[in-house]
Amino acid sequence: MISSDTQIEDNLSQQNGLAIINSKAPFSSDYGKDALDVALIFGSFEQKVSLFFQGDGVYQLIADQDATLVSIKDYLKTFSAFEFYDIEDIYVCQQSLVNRQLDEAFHINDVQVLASVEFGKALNSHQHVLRF
Amino acid sequence: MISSDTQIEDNLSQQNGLAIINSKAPFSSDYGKDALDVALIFGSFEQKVSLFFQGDGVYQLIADQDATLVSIKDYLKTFSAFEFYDIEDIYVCQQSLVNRQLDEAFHINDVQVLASVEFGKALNSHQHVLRF
Amino acid sequence: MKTLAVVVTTPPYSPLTVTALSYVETALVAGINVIGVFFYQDGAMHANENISIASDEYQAIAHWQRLQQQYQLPLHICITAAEKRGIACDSIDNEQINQAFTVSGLGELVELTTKATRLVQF
Amino acid sequence: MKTLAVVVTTPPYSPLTVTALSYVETALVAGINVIGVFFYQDGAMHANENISIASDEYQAIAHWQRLQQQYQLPLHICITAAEKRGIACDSIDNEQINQAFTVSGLGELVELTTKATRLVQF
Amino acid sequence: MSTLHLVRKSAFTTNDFAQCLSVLDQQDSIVLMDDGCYNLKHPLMDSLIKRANSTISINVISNHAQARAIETLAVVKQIKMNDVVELTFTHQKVITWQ
Amino acid sequence: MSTLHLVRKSAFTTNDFAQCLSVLDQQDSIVLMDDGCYNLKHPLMDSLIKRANSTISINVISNHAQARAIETLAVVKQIKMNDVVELTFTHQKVITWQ
Repeated sequence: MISSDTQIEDNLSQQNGLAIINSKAPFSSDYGKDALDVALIFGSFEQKVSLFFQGDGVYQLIADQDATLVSIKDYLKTFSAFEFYDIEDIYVCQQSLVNRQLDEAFHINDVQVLASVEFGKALNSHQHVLRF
Repeated sequence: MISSDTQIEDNLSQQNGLAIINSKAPFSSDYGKDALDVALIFGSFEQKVSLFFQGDGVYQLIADQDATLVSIKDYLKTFSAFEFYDIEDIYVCQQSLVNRQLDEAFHINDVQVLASVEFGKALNSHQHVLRF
Repeated sequence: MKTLAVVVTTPPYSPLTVTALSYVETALVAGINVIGVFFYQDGAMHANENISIASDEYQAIAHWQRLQQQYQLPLHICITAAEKRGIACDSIDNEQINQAFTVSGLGELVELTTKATRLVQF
Repeated sequence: MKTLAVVVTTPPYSPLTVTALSYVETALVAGINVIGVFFYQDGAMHANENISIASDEYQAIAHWQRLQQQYQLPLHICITAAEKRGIACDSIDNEQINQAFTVSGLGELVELTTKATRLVQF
Repeated sequence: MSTLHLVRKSAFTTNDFAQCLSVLDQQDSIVLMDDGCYNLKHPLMDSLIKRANSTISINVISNHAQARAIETLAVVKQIKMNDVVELTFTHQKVITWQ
Repeated sequence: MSTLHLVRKSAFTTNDFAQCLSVLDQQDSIVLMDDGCYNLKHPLMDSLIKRANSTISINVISNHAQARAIETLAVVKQIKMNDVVELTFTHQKVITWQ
C-alpha cells in the first residue's frame, strides 16, 4: 500500500532529479563515456542531474591525464562543458581519493570533496540513481 | 636473442600443455562455460589441459549447487565428463576456499586442494596459460 | 499510480538478464505500471535479431518479446549503444532488429526517468 | 623460430583492444612470427561488419584489418562466441562478417596453442 | 529518504559491496541477489550485522542463495522476487551495485 | 620456468592483482599495463617491493602510466611495448591478469 505521505516525499525529492555514480576508471571501458552521455542528455533536456565519483571512478576527475597517449579519444575534456549544461553538483568521495593516494587536484572546477557520510547524504537527496 | 637453452626448456615444458585458470563465479557470467568449452576441446584433441580454480572461481567446484533454481542451464554438470576427456589435473586454491568459508566438498572427484605456493608451482609447470 | 522504469545494461547472453526479466515480470504480474525498459550499454544487444543462443539455454530475448506482447511493455534500445555493437539501425525496414524493440535515443531515458516513480537498473 | 599466438577476449569498443593491437603490431614489426589471433568471448564482436564507431574514436577493427593485409596475419573468430553475439555465420556469402576475419571453431585455438612458442591473452 | 540497495556482486572479487556500505543510511534496506549472495560469508557482512543499534534490514533472494549452495544467516531475511518489487516502492529509491 | 605476468586491472577494484601475487615466483616478472598502472599506489605494491631478497622484476608501460597521470616509482622500470614483446620470449610463459 502506498501512503500519501510517501507520495508527497517523492514529489519533493524529485526536485533533486537523477544522481549518476561513476565507479569505473576512465581508460579501460566505456562506462565513463556512457555515464557522461547520460549526464549531458539530462542536462540538455534541462533535467537536474548530479555526478558522484566513487572508487576507481575518482580517476575520471584527476588532473593531468592524457588519453591520447593510449590512442583513446579524450572524453574527459568534455567534463568542462558541465557548466554549460547546468550540471553543477559534482561530488567526489574523499575516502576513495585517500585510498588511492590522490591529491584533490581535478581537471574541472567546483568539485566537492565529501567524507563518506556526507557523500551518502548527498546521494540520498536524489530521486533516482544510476551507477556506471 | 633466443638461446638454444630456452628452446630445449620450451620443448620439455610443452609436455604439460595448457593451464586454464578459472577466476569467476559460475552463475553471473559466461566465463565458466567459455573456459569449460576450451578445456573440453583440448581434451577431445587429446591435448593436455589442466584446470585451476582460484578466487571466486572456486565456487564452480562447490557441491550441492543448482543452476536450474535461477533458470540457468547447469554447465557444471559437464564437469563430470572430465575423466572421459582425460582431464585429470584439477587444482583448487586452498586460501580461496578458506577466505570464502567453504568446505572441501566438491561436486566432482579428484580435485587437488593446494596451498598458494604449490598452486603456483603446479601452474608454473605448464607451457601456456589462459585465464577466464 | 506507481510507475516503474527499468534500465538493462547486461547483455542477453549473461545469466544476469534472467534476474532483470524475473523482476520486471513479477512487477507486471503485481499490476505495477512498468512504463518502459531501456536497454543501454551491452543491454542493447538484446535487440540483435541474429543472436543465436543454444536451444537448451535460457532464451532471454524470447522472454522479453513475450512480455512486450503480453503487457504491451515498451522495450527501447539505445541507438548509439546498438550501432557500436554491430546492430545497423539506419534502414527503415530493418531485418537486423528484433521487432519487439524500439530504436530510441537517450532522450527516451530522460522521459522514462522523469515520468517514473522508481527507476531500477539491472 | 619463435612463434606467437594471441587470444583476444575484449570487445572492439573497449579501449583495452588498443593495447592488444599495439602488442601484436610491435611483435610483427620486430619480425616475430605471429601465427594467428583468436577472437573469443566478447572479442568475437570484432568481426561484426555492421559495427559503427564514431569516426573520431579509435578504429580498432580497421587497424586489425590493416595488420591482416600488411602481414597476412590470420584473424580467427570463434563461431559459437560470434553467433551468441548476433553475428550470423551460417551463410556462404556473408555480408555480416568482416572479410578480414575467418570463421573458426575452438579447434583452431587448439592448433594455434600447440604450434605457438608463446600464447598471450588480451 | 530510505534507499533500497540491490547488491549483485561478490565482495570477494570487487569492491562494489564496500562502496554500498560506505553510503548506507539507517533507514535503508539491502537485498543480496545474484553473486551478491556470496557476501553472506564475507567479513564485511559480519561488521554490518554487528553495527550497534542497526535498523538496516538485510535480505537475500532465497533461490539465488540456494542455487549457489550458500547457507543464509538467521539475521538475514529470505525473500522472493515479489518482495523485491514491494521493497522498490516502500523505499524512496533504488541503487543497484553491479 | 619463469613467468611474465601482465597485470591489467586495478587492485583497488578487483582482486586479480592479489591473485597474481599469490602465485608469483622468484624468477618472474610483472608488467603493469592499462588499469594495472594504478597498482603502483596500492598497499599490495609496497609489500611486494619490501619482499626480502626479491629478484622479481617490476615494470610499467610508461605511456599507460603517463596517460593516467600516475607517478611511477624508482624501483619500477619504465618500459615500452617492444620491451613487453621481448619479455614474452625471455620468460617461459605469459599469464594475463584481466
